[in-house]
Amino acid sequence: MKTLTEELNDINVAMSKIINDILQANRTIANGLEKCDTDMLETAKKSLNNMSSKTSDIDNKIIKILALYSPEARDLRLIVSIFKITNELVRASSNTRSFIKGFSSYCDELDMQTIKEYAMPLQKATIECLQGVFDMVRSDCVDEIQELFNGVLIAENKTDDLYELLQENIFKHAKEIEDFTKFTKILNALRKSEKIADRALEIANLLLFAKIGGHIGSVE
Amino acid sequence: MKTLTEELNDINVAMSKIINDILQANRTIANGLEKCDTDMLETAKKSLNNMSSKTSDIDNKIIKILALYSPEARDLRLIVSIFKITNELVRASSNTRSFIKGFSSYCDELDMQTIKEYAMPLQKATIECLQGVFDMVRSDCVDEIQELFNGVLIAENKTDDLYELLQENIFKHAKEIEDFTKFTKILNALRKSEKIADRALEIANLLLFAKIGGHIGSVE
Amino acid sequence: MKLAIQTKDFSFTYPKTKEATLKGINIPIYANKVTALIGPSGCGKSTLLRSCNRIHDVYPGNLYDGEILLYDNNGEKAENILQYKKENDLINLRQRIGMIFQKPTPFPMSIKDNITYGLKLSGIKNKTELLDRAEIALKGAALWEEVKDRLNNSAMGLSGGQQQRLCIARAVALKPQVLLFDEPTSALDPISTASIEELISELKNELTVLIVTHNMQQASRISDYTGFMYLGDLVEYDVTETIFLNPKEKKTEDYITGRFG
Amino acid sequence: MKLAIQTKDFSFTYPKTKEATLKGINIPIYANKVTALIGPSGCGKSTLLRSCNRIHDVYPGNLYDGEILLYDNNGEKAENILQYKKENDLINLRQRIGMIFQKPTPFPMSIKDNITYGLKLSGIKNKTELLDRAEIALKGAALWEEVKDRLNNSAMGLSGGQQQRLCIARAVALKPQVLLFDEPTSALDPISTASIEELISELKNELTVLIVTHNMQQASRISDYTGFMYLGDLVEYDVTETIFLNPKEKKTEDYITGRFG
Amino acid sequence: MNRLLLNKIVITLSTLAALIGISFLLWILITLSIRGYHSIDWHIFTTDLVNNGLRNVIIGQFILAGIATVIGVPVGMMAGIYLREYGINSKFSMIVRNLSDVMMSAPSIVIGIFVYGIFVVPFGGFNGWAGVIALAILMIPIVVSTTDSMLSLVPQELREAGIALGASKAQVIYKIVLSAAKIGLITGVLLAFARVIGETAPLLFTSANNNFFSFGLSNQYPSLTVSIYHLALFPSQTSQNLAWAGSAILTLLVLFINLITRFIFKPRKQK
Amino acid sequence: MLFNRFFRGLSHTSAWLVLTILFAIIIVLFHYSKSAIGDFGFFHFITNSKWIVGNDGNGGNFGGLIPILGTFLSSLIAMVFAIPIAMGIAIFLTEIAPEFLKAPVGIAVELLAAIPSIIYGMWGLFYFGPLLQSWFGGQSNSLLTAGVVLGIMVIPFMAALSRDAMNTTPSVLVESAYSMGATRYEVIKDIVFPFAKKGIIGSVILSLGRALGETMAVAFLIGGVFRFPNSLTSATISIPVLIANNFGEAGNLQLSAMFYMALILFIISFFTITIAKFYFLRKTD
Ligand SMILES: Nc1ncnc2c1ncn2[C@@H]1O[C@H](COP(=O)(O)OP(=O)(O)OP(=O)(O)O)[C@@H](O)[C@H]1O
Ligand SMILES: Nc1ncnc2c1ncn2[C@@H]1O[C@H](COP(=O)(O)OP(=O)(O)OP(=O)(O)O)[C@@H](O)[C@H]1O
Ligand SMILES: [Mg+2]
Ligand SMILES: [Mg+2]
Ligand SMILES: O=P([O-])([O-])[O-]
Repeated sequence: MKTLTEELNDINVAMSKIINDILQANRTIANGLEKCDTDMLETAKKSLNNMSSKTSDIDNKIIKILALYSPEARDLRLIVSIFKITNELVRASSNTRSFIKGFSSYCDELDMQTIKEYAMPLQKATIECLQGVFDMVRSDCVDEIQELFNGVLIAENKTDDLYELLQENIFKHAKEIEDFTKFTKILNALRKSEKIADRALEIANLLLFAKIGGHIGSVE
Repeated sequence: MKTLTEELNDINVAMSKIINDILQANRTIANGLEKCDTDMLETAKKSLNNMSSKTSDIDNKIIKILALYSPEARDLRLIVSIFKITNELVRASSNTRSFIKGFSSYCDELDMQTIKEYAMPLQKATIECLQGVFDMVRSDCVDEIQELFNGVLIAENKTDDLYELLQENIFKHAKEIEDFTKFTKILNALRKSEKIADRALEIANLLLFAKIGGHIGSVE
Repeated sequence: MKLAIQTKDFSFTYPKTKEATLKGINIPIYANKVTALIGPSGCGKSTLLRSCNRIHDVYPGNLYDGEILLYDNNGEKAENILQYKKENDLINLRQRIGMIFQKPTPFPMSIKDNITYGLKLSGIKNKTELLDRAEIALKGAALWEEVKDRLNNSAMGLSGGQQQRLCIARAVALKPQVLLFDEPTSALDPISTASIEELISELKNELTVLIVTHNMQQASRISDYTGFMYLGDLVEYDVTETIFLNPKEKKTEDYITGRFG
Repeated sequence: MKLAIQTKDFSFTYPKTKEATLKGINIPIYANKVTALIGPSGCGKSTLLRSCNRIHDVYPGNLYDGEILLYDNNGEKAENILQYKKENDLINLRQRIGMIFQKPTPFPMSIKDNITYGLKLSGIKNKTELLDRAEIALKGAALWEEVKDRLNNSAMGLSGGQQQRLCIARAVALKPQVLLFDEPTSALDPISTASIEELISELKNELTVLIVTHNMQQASRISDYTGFMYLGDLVEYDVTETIFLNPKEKKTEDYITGRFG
Repeated sequence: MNRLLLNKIVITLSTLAALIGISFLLWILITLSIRGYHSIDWHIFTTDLVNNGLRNVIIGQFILAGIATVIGVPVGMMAGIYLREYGINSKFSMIVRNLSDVMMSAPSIVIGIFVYGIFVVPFGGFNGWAGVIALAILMIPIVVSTTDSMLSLVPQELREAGIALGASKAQVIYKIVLSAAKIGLITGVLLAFARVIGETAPLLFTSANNNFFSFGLSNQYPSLTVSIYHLALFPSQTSQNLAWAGSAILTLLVLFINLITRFIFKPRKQK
Repeated sequence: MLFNRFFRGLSHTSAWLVLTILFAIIIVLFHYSKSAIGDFGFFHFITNSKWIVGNDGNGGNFGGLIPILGTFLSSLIAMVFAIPIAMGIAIFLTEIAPEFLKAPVGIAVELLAAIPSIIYGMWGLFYFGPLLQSWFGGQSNSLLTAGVVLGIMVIPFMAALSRDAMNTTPSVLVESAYSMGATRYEVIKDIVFPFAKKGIIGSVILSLGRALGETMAVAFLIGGVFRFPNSLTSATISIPVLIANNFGEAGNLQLSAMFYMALILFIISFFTITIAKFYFLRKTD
């Protein structure tokens, strides 16, 4: 029988591995977009396979820990946060996959200018959010965690702004080209990136609760 | 200090109230659509205000119970399930609101035939899902719960099928009319209804775990 | 919120002990709330609890320092109980602050006499009044139904859980302001424990409860406020929920999560 | 999975007791696993545990019925230990199945002699071998560092937790197949409890553990399998996780969730 | 196997020892029964020593032991209460407790000679009071000791519970502690009574003996045990028979009291 | 509050009274011994084997050697006889006797410890003494008879105390030895005896104290003659018997000598009991 600390550690590792997967997938996407390399996008997509079974594993382990060890205080906060985080991870991962799906066919058809100017910074900001979250998981220092959280918050705000700009810009382009539907779909795809950042912020919130305490508060 | 049973009961009541709110909002939507009454949609939307603060309340109560009472077995399963269900409720509620937002301006512009023939059955099936979930919360009989769950499953499948039909149908119409964007948006809105059913199914799954046991398994 | 008891820089030293066992404790005990004291064995929980009704004075040579303020029923006027010198004052104090021990302590008399004993000491002589108050107290302790047909039997014949409820009823009959519990369930089986816990939860409608417990689950279940003690210090005091979910001190957190030592 | 012990329709009756205390128990004890027995007081947990090494036979007049099969180290051949009649067989049995009690039971001898006592009984005479095995056992019980400088001191001078680890080392030194624990930590403080629990978790690499505990948290923490007993019956037996999360029987669920009675 | 053989031998030997010991004791009891059965008749209870009866000495023995109890029990009990309740850890109590224990095992003849020194010599002759005092002195340490240990069995929490309810110390002792220890105390008193009623040596030169039916405590006083001593050594079949009768009666009496304490006041012990 | 003070005062006085009695015993014994102490000293007294009453019934030459010797020898014989049997009974009662025998035999032993010593004297005088004489010759009333009967008398006492000491061995300790594969004998030897060691030794010493101070059982049996015992079966005298036999008709100096003997007996038993109580039977509460 493992001790509680070991069990908690296992779960923490599993969670940060998933966060890292999503982070790396989004990095690959950024690279792929830059190089307009569809294969890279496919690789990224594949790396996110089986996400829900992985998170289910974590969830079940958490329930087991709750049943067998009755954790308290920081252990409890951690475990409860991760239980919520898995939901966000599933969504972030599915957003990442939708993003890829939305883009892969349209890459070569799109005007690179828009992509370079807006989509890339948007995706970079999203990556920044994910990176912040990933660092938060590993940190044990209250001040550092708070700082990282602020970083995630700022980056997430940036994704919001960028998405709005992008939207305006793409609609501007839309008047010029024929197929409006295509743009809408690309926009939808780009929106996923912004949503990933949303999820990251939510995870950051939960980690803040886990590591510093207070109340859990979900951001819609 | 309340006893564990009382606390659990409170949470259960709070959760079923939210489920009921969403259920009633969706009923109102169906009525509104039928009568093409925008006001009703607005009422429905308002009834879902403050959802995230309500679910946060539940979440925090659950964490408190975990910290103070260390529940086990069925109590633990219930509480853990509800902790996941609140996530789904927030999404179902935001889907409902998006649905309303997507529709309210387009009501009078749309061809009623399509709405009546596809959107209404879709929404009805979604309502069926929600009703099933609501009934599951209240039931304590294993057989009944299983039956209700099967009902939700079937209704959710129906929403999938209906949405696909609807999509085809609307695109068919799209060839006839000018503004494609509008249809895409309506389709997006209708997609929300299907998503509500998805959430309902997820909740049903969690309730099954809570009331009968086994493993928790999230459906992506 | 009204205060019931408040200690101010309270220190306590047992006779023949060099170091103080309690070192400058400041803890508020709010009226009509359950306050729990937790902490590792030997940290001074019982010592603090037993200071509140000066039961230490049964043995000579203890050293009190600082103040323990006992408020009146309105939570306004307060007296420093450490200044009581006369036996009479102590007797009055103990009728205002009752105490329940780890092992049930039924007196070797009939059930009825157990309950009326304290009342008689407090000067009530009227037989009907005695009986009435005994009945009320027994009902309050959810014991009336179980014993009403054998009020004149010896209290020793009751089960452990019943005996403990009898002791609570005996204390409650005096209508004290505060009841002190020193691990009241650690000698009882789980079912009796549950009934005592329920009783304590109900009692706070009428009075203030201060309880020492080794069982953290119990502290978390029944208390509104919790103090964590360690080596004679009050390390942390807060709303129970905060202590168990968001403790501020690392020592508290380590104790609560079982990482102690 | 290999079996270590298996009871078949095992019933047990104390002398002068009309009804059987254990009523047809069927429980498998798997090798190299920790199996916990839980249940309300008086349900027969200790009685079952104590049947496994026939320690009941120290007192006359007990009635066994059914079978208790003790498997060999490969989990293949089994003997019914209830058929042992000769003292020699019982002595051998008890050297194969060790036992740890609620209160630590150091013998009134030196620490070293405590450990070597059982070894000497089992016929080992060589001094160096005795010392070597004592050292290994003490190291296994994480006690070596604490006692190596005072092996010749009386074992009574150790703390409660150390004494209990000494008793475990003493039993382990005999290289038993199975160790029986009857509430081994209920007389210990939380820190000693944690160290004993850790020790038990490590022990299962070498042997099989059957433990009775009142502390459900403890059962859940350290056991792989859990049996819930009630009124002399084994109500439910399963993987620990299942018992605590998905019990099948309502009685079990009620007990686990504290709704008992 | 060697160990098992040794085991058997030891078991056999100690069983044998037990048998030997117990058969001696049975022998004594049987002798006593037979001789008693042959010597006891109604006449013994209706006539006094002068007429070869035991009436006056039996009554005398009861009175001596009875008055000794009336004196010894309150003193012993109050002293025991002081040791356990008031001065529990004080030096004084430790000294008194230990010395009282030593006194309890002091040779009874020494007590007798002591009382002779202070109650016979100054008053110019053997007298009943001296016998009473000697027995009371024998009894006091016994009562102190049983009181002390019976009170020590009363859980400290019970006292604290009484105090916590607002009782004064004396009230707690009087009303709670004593009644909690009641059965033990009564048992102790009865056993102490049984012990002194069989005493001979302390009476030899205090109350001495008296052949007549006369119970003035300032004179020599009849007692069964002293009479048995004299009768047994008197070389006549009648007086020896009378000694056996007295012995049987005395033994019966002592055993009866012991049995009463054992079965009627059976202390509720939990295992 | 008055009751409070009264109650405390009364109990305090009683406690003082106990002390007072003890000191009074010593003082009174000493007071009456003074003339004998003055006349014979200490060493001379205890090494002098004469006990000659003066012609006028008042003076005389008194020495305590023989009664002191008689006291010790009879007690020694008693111990040699009683210890093995009492231990056997104690072992039997704690570890061997089946449950249904434990209670009755235990009670029988305790009851026998309560039988007045004069009864043992009677039995020895009329039955056991003559029997021993027929076996070993010599006198019926002899050192041997007195010692053995004294032994029989203390057996129940010693056995009951030893059994109580052995019973304090926690049953889990015994069980845990069994569960290591020990035999009954090994459990007794390695667990029960070491655990109860102090209590057992204490019970032996207490029994010795009893034997040393015993009057009536010995008075019937030791012969009461003032001479060295040249064999086990010859008659002699012990301190209590000396006092019991000669007290009534003693003159001044002899009386004082007897008080002196009582004082010595008291001191001997005081030390024996003190050793037993404080070293071996120390109460731990
Ligand atoms: N009568 C006494 N005399 C001297 N020291 C004492 C006395 N009673 C307790 N102590 C010491 O005071 C300290 C605090 O004891 P206290 O009984 O208050 O601890 P506690 O927290 O209640 O522990 P537990 O949980 O074991 O009851 C301990 O170190 C103890 O050894
Ligand atoms: N020596 C005995 N003789 C007769 N009955 C006994 C004996 N020991 C135990 N019992 C009875 O057997 C039943 C089971 O006892 P057991 O000690 O096995 O219970 P348990 O489950 O271990 O309880 P606990 O948790 O209190 O130790 C109880 O009803 C008890 O009263
Ligand atoms: Mg305490
Ligand atoms: Mg048990
Ligand atoms: O010394 P005795 O016991 O025989 O009085």
